[in-house]
Amino acid sequence: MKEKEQKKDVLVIGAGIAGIEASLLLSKADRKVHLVEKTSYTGGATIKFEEVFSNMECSTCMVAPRQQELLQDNNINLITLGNVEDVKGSVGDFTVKIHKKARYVDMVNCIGCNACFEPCPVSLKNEFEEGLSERKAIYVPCAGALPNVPMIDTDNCLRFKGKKCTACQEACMFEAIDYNQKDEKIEIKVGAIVVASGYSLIDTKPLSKFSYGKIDNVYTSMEFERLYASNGPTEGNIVLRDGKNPKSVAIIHCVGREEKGYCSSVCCMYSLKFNHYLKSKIPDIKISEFYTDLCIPGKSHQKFYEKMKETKVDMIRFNEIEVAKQGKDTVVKYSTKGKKNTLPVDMVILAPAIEPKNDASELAKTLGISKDDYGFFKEENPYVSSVISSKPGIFIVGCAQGAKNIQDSVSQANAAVGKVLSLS
Amino acid sequence: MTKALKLNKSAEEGILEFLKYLLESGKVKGVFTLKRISKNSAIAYSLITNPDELKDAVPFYPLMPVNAGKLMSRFTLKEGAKKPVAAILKPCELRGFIELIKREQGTLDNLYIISSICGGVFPSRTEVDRSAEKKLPKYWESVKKGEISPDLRSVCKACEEFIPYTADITFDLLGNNDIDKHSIFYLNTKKGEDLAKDMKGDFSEKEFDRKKLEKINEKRQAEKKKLYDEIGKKMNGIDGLVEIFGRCIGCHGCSKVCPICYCKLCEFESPDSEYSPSNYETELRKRGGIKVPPGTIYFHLGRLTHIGISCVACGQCNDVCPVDIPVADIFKKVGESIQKMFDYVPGKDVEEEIPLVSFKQEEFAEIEE
Amino acid sequence: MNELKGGIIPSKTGIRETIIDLIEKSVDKGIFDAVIIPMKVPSGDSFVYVLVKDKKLLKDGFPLAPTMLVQGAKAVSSVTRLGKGNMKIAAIIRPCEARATVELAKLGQADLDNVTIISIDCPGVLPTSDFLEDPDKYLKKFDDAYKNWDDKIMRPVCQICDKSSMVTGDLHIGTLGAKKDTCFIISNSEKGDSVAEKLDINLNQNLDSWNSKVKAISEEKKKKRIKAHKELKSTVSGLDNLVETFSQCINCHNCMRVCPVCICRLCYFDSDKVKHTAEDYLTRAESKGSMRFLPDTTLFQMGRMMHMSISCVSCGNCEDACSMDIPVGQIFSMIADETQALFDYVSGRSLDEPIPLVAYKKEELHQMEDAND
Amino acid sequence: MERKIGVYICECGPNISEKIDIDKVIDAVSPIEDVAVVEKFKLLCSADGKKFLEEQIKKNSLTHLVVAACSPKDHEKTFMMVCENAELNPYLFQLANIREQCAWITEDKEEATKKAIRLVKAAIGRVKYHSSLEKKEIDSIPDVLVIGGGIAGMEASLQLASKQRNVYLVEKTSDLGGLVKNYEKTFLGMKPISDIIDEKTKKIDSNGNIKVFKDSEVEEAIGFFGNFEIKIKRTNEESEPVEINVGAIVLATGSALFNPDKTPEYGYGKFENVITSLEFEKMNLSGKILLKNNKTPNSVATIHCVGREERGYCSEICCMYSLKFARYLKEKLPNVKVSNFYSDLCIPGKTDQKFFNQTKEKNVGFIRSSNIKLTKKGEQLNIEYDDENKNKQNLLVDMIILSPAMVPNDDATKIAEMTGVSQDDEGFFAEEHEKLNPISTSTEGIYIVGCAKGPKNISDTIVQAEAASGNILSSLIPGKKLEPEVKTSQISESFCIGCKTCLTVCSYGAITFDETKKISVVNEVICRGCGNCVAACPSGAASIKHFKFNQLYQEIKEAVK
Repeated sequence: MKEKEQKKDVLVIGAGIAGIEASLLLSKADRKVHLVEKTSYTGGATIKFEEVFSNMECSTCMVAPRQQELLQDNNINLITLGNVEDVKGSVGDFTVKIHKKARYVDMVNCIGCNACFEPCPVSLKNEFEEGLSERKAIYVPCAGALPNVPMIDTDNCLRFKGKKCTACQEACMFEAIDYNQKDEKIEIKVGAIVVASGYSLIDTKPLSKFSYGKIDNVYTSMEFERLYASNGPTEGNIVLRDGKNPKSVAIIHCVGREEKGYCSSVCCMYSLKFNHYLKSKIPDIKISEFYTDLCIPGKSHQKFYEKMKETKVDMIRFNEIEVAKQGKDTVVKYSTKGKKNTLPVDMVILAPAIEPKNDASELAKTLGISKDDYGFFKEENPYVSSVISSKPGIFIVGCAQGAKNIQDSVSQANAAVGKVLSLS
Repeated sequence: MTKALKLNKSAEEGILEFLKYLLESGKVKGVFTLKRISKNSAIAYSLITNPDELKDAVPFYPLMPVNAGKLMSRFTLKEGAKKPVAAILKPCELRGFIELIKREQGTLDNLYIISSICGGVFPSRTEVDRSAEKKLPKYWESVKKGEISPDLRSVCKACEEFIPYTADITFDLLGNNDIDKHSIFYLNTKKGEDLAKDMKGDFSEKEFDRKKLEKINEKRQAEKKKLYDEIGKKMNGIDGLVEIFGRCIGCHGCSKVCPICYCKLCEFESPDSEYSPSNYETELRKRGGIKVPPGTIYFHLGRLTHIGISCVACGQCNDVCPVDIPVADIFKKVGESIQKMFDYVPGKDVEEEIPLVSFKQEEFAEIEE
Repeated sequence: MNELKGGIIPSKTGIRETIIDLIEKSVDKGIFDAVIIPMKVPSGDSFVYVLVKDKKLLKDGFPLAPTMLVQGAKAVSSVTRLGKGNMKIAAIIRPCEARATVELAKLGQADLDNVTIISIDCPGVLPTSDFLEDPDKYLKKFDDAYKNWDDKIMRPVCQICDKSSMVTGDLHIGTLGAKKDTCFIISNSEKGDSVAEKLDINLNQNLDSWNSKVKAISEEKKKKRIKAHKELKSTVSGLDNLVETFSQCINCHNCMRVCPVCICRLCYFDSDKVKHTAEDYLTRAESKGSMRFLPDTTLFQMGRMMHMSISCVSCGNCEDACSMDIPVGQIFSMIADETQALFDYVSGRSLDEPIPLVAYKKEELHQMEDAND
Repeated sequence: MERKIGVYICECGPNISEKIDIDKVIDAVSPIEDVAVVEKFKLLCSADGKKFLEEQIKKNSLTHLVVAACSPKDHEKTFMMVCENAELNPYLFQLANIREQCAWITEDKEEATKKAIRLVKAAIGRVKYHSSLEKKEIDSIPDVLVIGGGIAGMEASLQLASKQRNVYLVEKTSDLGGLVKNYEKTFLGMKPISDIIDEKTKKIDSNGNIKVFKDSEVEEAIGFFGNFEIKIKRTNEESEPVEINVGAIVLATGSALFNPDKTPEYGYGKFENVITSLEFEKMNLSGKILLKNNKTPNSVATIHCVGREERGYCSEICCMYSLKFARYLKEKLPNVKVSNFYSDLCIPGKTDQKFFNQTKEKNVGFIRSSNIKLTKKGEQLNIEYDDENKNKQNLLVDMIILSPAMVPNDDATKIAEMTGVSQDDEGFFAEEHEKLNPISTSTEGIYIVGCAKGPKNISDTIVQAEAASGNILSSLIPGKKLEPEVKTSQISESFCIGCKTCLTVCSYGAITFDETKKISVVNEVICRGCGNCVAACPSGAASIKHFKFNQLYQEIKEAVK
């Protein structure tokens, strides 16, 4: 790359905690950052949690200041509703085509007063809240989402289905809603790419033995996080579908572990955290945690486990497990060392395995980087660096490279920045 | 000839009625005066804004718990008074305040100074053993006759500055025989006149009774001579100083209560006057021994040089000394000798510059010759 | 009292002479280069601490002075605050002065590396005002009281002092329970041991008589102390009683200046933070109709209590220095007992016991965490 | 000087204008002394809002600015920028938060207006006492000191060294590689460790910008981010220490193993053939796995979680390297019988479980057990343990390998005190924030990587070394000046009595004690203006810029009038 001048700009894909930290650190080194985020908000999965383990710090209080810094940093060009469509070139000179879907709300004029939600006639399940609450066709995923600007969901908005509805535009005092906004094709030249596209949880419906979707009171861990969230569907009180508080709960670890073939390393810790959630809202609730091997490495994690044990939760090691209906109540059928028993509970929380994002393979093809046999992006050699992908100049951080907790993702984000800055 | 207001009320009732009128008429928003402030009737200066609170006020009570000049400086230090306030100050308190104003420690804006021809005060300790009440009748008798009551502070007995110079209103007290029949306010300044003009009472032109005040002054001078002789004997040379200040425990109470000592951090309490180990070692090598903590007499001599020129001899330092050193008598004698050199009366006139800090052209010539 | 080692030395002429020649012997042997010891002032009507090197001057040393005008800890602090120097110094002071010196060392105001603290069984101290009335008469009265250990003429706080023989320095001269013409010398540290060794004093002799006498006296005084504090508390506690007690205070801050553990060069209550504009004072006065000027004299006393009661050694100097005879010493020593009991801390008990309010212990944070869980 | 204060009230769209009667606020505030102009505006934080403010400041030649709008967290920086562009010192400005603290907390418009008036008056009262503060700039030294020559230290040095940035690598022992050089292979992929280490050492030796100090340790490290003065001394001889200046320090001092003689039930040191994992690695590296009597063992047991009870944490890598030991043994002694005693298998991450399944297929026994006791039986060792159903079992083996917990190095406390880095309850170095700043410390400019901050495997250690280089490369840029905090604290020399209370409460090590003058001195470059020392100082000798007593007092007085 000697004769052509190295490009200084950097593309970061995914505005989760890893993407945010990488962008802020790159901006600190006076690098121009293009941060492409598929959804309409920043913060990724982290802002879905109410508290994060080991010191139970409130997650939004931890992430919101970083999101604010991100929005006010003029080195960082945040492209929400953006999708990387094509990447050409090599390290030092990539040409990236981005398809930016129209938000139909002007980011500068809108001040997030939410006046446009109420008049919208359309109402449907809110994906951010795992379907536990409703949202309108023009919506902000949750209270306090940043950037605090709504988007119009064109698949469900009546206007984009041919009707003459202008309810939201009339309600807006700032003429921020503009129906004839168009999708944009953006082309940028960057020197390096940091992929922080995150993860999804395995779909537990096909794992029939857990009867997710069949029995009402079986929840995934993400659903439970939203139940406990103060800005969530139930404003933090833990209620079943019938509105009553559960008196006994079973938390099942390693859901989908044999199907996936690896331990997702964070579920033990966040399942223990659920103890704190449940006990703080329903003090005399009876909790039983079903686990195979407790995976709580690291200096502060076992202390967290000891503290949780004091709240008298019974830890049950299982070999096989099944959730079924017995008459009216839900039961957990499990066997430990050959002995079978059943435990009737009001509520079951599943800790599903972490797997690559559903569009990961497509992104891998676009970027031209290889995937490992689980579908995560493949690090070239863990003993050289686990952030270097198969293609020079492209770095993989956070759960896109493999299941890990927040601090390891942030370390990888910083490491990727180290690599980018020592490129030129 | 100065305008005067006469009320046919006794001195105590007259002054209270006058203050009540000032508050109720809104001429002043607050009044500074002595007041009984607690069940065991401790006397302290108070800022009174509600006329009914005047019932416990005792403006001319012969006690000075704190030098009110220092209080007025604290009151007006950060920012001058925005609303009018009247203050009852004894002549030495007023002079202390004027000296502080010369050092940028306060201002006279919106202040109305009411002073009196002062009969002197008891030592603060008299209030401690409740003997003040018992001594009051004898005190007022001697005030009426213009004599010196034996219970007064040593410096009050020897005080020649009992007539205030720059007060807006002077209350005729010492030497006025019928203070229990009527009270006389001399309205010295325009401000004083404005205060009193719509007050119910007969106005007239009156003159200070020079002759009578002259006689009182002679008695005070005789008393002063006695005081100076007595203290002069003790204070001969360095041994005398060691003799007098030997007992001093370095509590610096005298500087704390002195109206003229205004430094935020006294030089003798600052790091520069601390002895490092090497200082001690040299002292021991030279003189074999040293008092610890050191520098007791150095403190008193230093204070004398700093405030001697402005000492108004109010006597507070005598009362506060836990080991009963006659600090006030010493400072009055030494202070007066310095002031005589520049024929300067501290606090007499707010425009007059403090000799040691101002430089006059012709003084340079004197040194040359 | 933990098991202390000690020896018995001859004391024919009287305790003061015994101490003086013990010191002279040490200076000859080069154990000490200088001594901090009380001495009579030329006018004869008071005693002050002096730092003495010259042997001739040492003769006029006067350990166990009848009055405590300057707290011994203040003397030691003024000599060693800016560094330990290279002189070996002995300090002949009372137990409460020794304790205050230890507190000052912990507050960074004294460096005891080169200082050997020698305390003495203390019969108490005469109130300054009484002594000054007739110094010679009261000196005699003090010596009689010392012989039969009665404390009726001593300061109020000394009459209820249960720590009058507490050993916290390096050496301690014990006269209680000593046979005729002898007294005890007790060592409380390596420094003390090495001094005794150099003076070839055998330190493992029987101290039972001293221990039992001291125990008896301090138990009796403890009972008196609890009773006295209960009575005082009833007269002083409650805000109006407190305001009443301090209504005569003229804000001269003598009590703060003479207190050994009040070390700030500029007190908060003298700083800019308490000086307000005329407008503010007037508005505050208007809210009540009349306001004492200067306001907040009681607030100063409570502020001082809050800052120093954890280190107060109940020496009573503040009471003697109060020009308005307010029983500050008794009030502060009562409050100090309760504050120190909270942390089961005794001020000046040992050099390596951190002052509770200044030291931060990690587990204290957990206690708070669990408190609000 | 004559004060001219401009007060601007933002309507913030509907947020403020609907909930607060702004005109009432304007009338209440206009008559206040020194207030030159009071205006309202639709949206002050918008582009034309900022232009409007700039013009207003210039037109009315304002000396102070008060804006009543949203929370300082949102737009304090924006309005300070506006002041700077209008040549008004940004610290002569105060933001009254009438949105989050008045408009959004009540429906009652009258109450909200009353409180808004109080807050704006308080802001005006405060701004009068503001003094202008200047931003300071100090030039920084780009070089970096790395303490510890293990994998972490080597990786960080290679990442950081460049033409404009020297790296000084200090290693206590006489060669690089740390604990890892005793291992034959890595557990992921069973790759030979020596290739990795030789490759890194070769690169370091050939890199002109890395200066290595072997058999040396750091004696002194004083200073602040951008300018540390370091003294490096040879460990065994009394030679003159080398003095260097660096801008940042990376602590990669690694860790040690828990000493099993603290857990006598494993009979370490008492019975022969009971060895620790490190001893086994060395034996394996030497090629001959032999018992004390030089015979090859035909049954070996590995005991996991040795010392986990005592230390209170799982050391993360022992399960994985115990699997590696099983493979070493199966490779070198084909018919050896290997069994592992474990409590919980900790094999997180996408590659570990596969490695476990493949090892298991080489018929390696895995026994979940608890309260293990070892006794000697003739030449062999008997392992007595409770199995999963809590009944007693026994197993006779020739050799036992203990996998002890990882503990901090014994010189960790010395280094912590020297650099002012704090240690957590376990004795490892404590990071600034467990989640968001995992490798920086509360002392700016000092980073901690690898096992020095807690048990970690090799690839995570490498990531942390790169993360440290990411932080340093982005903040310590050659030639770029550093801007320390402006609102720092100061301690008055004449009032300080040297009681050192502020030293104990300063969490950034920004206060040093001047032994000669016996006073505390604030290093205004390290100080981050948290105010702990000001609150703790009994006599008020300490004060903090922009939060002076008078400023706060006036603000509170106006607010509660």
